[in-house]
Amino acid sequence: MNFDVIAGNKEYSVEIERRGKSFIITIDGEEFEVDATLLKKELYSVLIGSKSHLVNLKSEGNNFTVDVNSESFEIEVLDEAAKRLAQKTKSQAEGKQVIKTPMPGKIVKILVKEGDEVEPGMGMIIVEAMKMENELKSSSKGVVKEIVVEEGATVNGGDTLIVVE
Amino acid sequence: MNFDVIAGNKEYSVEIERRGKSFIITIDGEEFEVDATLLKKELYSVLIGSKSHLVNLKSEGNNFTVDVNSESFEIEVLDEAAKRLAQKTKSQAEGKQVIKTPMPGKIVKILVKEGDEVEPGMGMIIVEAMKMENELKSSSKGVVKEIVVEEGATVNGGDTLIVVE
Amino acid sequence: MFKKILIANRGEIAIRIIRACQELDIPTVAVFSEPDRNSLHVGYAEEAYLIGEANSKKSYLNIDKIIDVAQKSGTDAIHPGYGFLSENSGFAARCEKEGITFIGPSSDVIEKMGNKTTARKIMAEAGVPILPGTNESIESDDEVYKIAKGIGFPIMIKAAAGGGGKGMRIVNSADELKSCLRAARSEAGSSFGDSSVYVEKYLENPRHIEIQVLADKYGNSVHLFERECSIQRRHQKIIEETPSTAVDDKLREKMGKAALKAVKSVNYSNAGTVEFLVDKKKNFYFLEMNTRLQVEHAITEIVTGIDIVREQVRIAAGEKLDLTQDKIKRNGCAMECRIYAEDPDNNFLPSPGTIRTLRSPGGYGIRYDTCAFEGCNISVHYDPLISKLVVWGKDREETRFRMLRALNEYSITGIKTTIPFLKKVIKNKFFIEGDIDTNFIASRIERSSAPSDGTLKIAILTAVVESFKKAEKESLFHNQHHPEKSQWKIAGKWQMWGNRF
Amino acid sequence: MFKKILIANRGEIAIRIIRACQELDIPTVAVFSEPDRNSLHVGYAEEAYLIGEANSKKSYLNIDKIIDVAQKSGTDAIHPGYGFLSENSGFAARCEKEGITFIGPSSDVIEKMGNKTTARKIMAEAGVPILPGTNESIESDDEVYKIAKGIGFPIMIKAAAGGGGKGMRIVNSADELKSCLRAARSEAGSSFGDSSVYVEKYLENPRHIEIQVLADKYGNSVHLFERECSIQRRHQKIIEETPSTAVDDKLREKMGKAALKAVKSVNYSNAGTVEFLVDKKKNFYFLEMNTRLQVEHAITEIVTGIDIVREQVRIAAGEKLDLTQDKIKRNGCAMECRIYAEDPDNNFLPSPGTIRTLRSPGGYGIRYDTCAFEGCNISVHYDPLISKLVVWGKDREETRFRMLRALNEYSITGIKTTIPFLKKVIKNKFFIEGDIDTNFIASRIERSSAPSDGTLKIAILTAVVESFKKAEKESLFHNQHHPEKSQWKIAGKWQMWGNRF
Repeated sequence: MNFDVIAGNKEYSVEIERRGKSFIITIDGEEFEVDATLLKKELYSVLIGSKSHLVNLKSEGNNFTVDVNSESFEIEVLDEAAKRLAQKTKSQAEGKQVIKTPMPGKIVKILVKEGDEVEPGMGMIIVEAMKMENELKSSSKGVVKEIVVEEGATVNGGDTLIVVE
Repeated sequence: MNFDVIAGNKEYSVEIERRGKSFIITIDGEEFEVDATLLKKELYSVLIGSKSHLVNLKSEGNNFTVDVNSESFEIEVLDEAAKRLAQKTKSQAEGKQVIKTPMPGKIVKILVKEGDEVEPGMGMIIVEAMKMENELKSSSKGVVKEIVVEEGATVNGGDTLIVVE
Repeated sequence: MFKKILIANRGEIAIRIIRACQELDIPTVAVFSEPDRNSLHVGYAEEAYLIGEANSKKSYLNIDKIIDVAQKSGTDAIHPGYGFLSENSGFAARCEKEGITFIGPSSDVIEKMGNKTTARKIMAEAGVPILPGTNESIESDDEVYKIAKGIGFPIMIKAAAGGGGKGMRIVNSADELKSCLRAARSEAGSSFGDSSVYVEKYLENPRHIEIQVLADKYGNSVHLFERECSIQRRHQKIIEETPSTAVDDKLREKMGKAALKAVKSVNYSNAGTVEFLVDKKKNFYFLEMNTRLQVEHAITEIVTGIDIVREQVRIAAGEKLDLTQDKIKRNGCAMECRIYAEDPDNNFLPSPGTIRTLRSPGGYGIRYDTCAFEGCNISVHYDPLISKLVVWGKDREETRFRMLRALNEYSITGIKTTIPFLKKVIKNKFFIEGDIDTNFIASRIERSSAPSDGTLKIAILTAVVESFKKAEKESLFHNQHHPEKSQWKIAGKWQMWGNRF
Repeated sequence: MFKKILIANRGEIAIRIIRACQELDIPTVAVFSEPDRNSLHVGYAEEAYLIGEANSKKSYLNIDKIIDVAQKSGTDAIHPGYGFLSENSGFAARCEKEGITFIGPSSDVIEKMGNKTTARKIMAEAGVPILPGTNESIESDDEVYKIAKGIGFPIMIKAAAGGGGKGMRIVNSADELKSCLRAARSEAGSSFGDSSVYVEKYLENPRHIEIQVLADKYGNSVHLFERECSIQRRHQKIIEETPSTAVDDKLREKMGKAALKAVKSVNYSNAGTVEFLVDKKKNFYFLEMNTRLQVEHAITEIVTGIDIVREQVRIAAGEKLDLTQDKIKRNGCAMECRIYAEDPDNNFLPSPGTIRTLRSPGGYGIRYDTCAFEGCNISVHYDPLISKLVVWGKDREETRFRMLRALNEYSITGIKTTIPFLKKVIKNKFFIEGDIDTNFIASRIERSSAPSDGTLKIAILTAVVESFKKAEKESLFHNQHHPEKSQWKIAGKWQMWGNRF
């Protein structure tokens, strides 16, 4: 079976087949023998060749959050059908950045106004949560399209605050 | 709502109703105010009045295995409909005792033969498991009706070995 | 001894105190706010009472409500933990008035040490070294200018009622003085309702080293050596160790003696900590006295074998210290890592939420204090401390390697934590050499680092195996349920699945 | 130092050894049998290899296979843990032959100490006190009778190749001699392939007290004081503590010296344990020497600060002991409780199976060594040890209270464990007084006890709340999905539910 894997803005071409209890997997031509078994909820013991790893894996459809050695990765695994669909969705969303609050809190200050040009790393908005002020930054270049909240407003985790295009 | 509760061969008549976030429960006339909340899989924080307890509870239909303070209880909670059904099943099973092996192992020795009269606490069969020999005992008085296994046989956990009536 | 102890706190420290009480065979009473109903301290205590809403002012800072629960439950002593009401002299006074023992020093000592200029004055009089500066709050800008010229720039302007880094400004030159002064006064006013400030010489890149003390009600006092707390982010400690690599026996003795002078000068009783700044030349200066249990008390417990919380309870109950200075020996080294729900790659932004999975370290030399469990919620309302990982070792390198091993075993998913950052510090070559100061994190640690390629491949391989198994299961499902393999039906199914993407 | 270490074991001890290696920065290789693929030691090691089927003979006792993995993986040392191949002189010899370091004493020392009569003879010659009896295996029944008359009944007949309580018989009088002898010989033959037996004076209700030793390859040796291991069921230890309440400084010195004589007499190197029986008059007698790491080594580590596994590795690598007897100090007390998958209410019948839920203790003074996790399987194939709970305290009462607190925090569901039984022992008044011997469990502990009425009510109340919530949810489900409330449909539903009862 073939998959396209997207991780950290890079794409990898992956092939996998069963060999006994293990799998033979090639990532862009490099071959691995893998034996993965679920120990408990979301925790896998993974043997790659004879190297042993404990891996936490959470899946949502094609999207995986994988934690290994205190590093966390967002990985998308697409088969043929999924690839076509993903292509479509991507072209719609391209260039759009949504600033969301990662936690509930209060909007202390909005640092931009609609129509402002922003650069990656520029401070956009300050949210107070857990008794601390936290500045949320732009991750890309663009123009502020919409500011959804007002200063002083209370927001929930995941709420959209600002849209940049 | 009314329940009949069976625990350790005793029956209790229980009434329960909601009061705010808590419940008012009476067991055979004795009243308790109870607030129980699920912390994680099968683990409850239970406040009875102001007394705090951590309780593990596993449910299977009307049957609960409850662990508190390292003590474990098997509890059956029956509503009206369940009570009628339980009555029926009970009359069928009455007086019957099934000796099962709690673990996989090997039958070392059978200490009784069919037709033997047995007393509570009498050794019935010896099973070797985890490198140790374990004697299984009768929990009630009766007559050995059937011996399902032979000496030297390998058995799985939960297998019926002997039936006493 | 007490009949029952109420713990006016939450989180890991509430559990720490409950454990000490249980080991003394004293029943405990927990209090909790509405969102804390599912917190572990509620389950660990013998009794528990709801005291109000999420907002601390309505619950953990609600003095009336806590006193009410104490009386209702027949409690004769209250342990305040750290934070919340622990350094609130009004609360201590209220306990004294109601005849409930406050497990800590007397209210007047808390008040004196809470006012930073008063504390400076007392320490100066007792002969404890303080930084050059003023012991009174200052009104006129001119006066500040005069003092600054006298001690030399840079100086630090600090709020007299201060704490937690608020109302503080570093002034590097005379030009900056006016605006800094204005800013500090305004911040002090809005934070503490008291805009008075004072001036201290600013020490560049000092070490933060503190001395733990214990004192009973009969004038007996001992110190339990130092803790090095220089590894800080946001002016808050994140790794502590004892002994300090900067402190030799001579300095230890001098600092210990100074701390005991501080204790005697105010007739201090119970556990407390005298914090010092130490410069490159091993001069040390009084910073402040914490009149309560510290987060990092555990490292001192491990190397001295003295249960500080147990001692706090015994002292508050009127028992005499059965320790003398010469009997207190340090055994090996200890290090603490604080695991916070924070994103170290994003300026330590808090990362509250639900812990999906949790694997905690164990084995030789590991002490693990936590309020977390798999499925628990790290609340947005309170301090994001998840756990304290405390490690003992025969020497610093054994301790450091053990800490690294333990951090490698430790896994939390669902929220971001400081674990990966802590590993970076433990492996840092300046840290290994003990070359640290309060500016360490800013100057010595590269913040973001690219994830290693090898680790990424492990992640990809696992995700691919999982995807493959899922695809297999789905096709098995289709085959089982549609043995006729009608093309129409399979197409329909695929469309259904397709919609999920 | 070694490049890579293979751990020829499983369970908690494999993890214990992996941790020590990681702290020495040495990569580890795990081996596992088929059912152990999901065991934690596989996940904790850097590398892992399947070595065979569930049956130990085909996996953990399979010398060829283990040597093969060692060579394939580039391993230069093997740690055998305890049990399995740890006291197999053939395995040690094979390692020596293949040029792989066996982390333990040399094969000839293992062999000498493995033969009980040889060991008795060596000890007697070295001046270590042994029980009256024979140092040779005995052929004729008459000879046994003569010896028994000489030392007086009761006597103990033991298999010369013995261990684990097999091939042992207590003989109370001359009448019993013949049948006991026959039984012991037959059991010895079938267990060890060697039916030779020897005779020892039988000591009634002795204490089991052992001395931990460390010796390097250059003739340096030290002892790390005693461990009291009298609390046993099925002749297996379940609670250990140090110091022993029966050992004063004088006796400690005598026993320590005797243990070091034993070490020197065979040129012992690495860690080992000399076991003694101690009678009421504080006479002590050599029982046997364990030429390996003990399960209960952790309590010694905690009070001495010496990492015994680390020392084993260092000694095997040819490093010199950097310890001298006068530098080894005991700090406080330690106690270990072994948590087994066994049913204490049913004669400690093994209770393998899946751990459904797990809550483990933490905080001050707690060391927790385990291979268990929520959802793991305690296998029927191997030793049912789930974990070791080790507690440190300033004195025995602090330790005992802390142990009780920790056991109260500890919860395992899904299988039966020794936890409730251990609590009973810790609270037992004879145990509190230190009045214990190897017969303690039989003589001092009431086996079954009625569950407390209060606890039963907590259980009932929780079950009833859960039943109520379920009933509510079901009726809500019906109302939501059948707003029309057709009598026919509801009746139909109820019937459906009814079928489940």
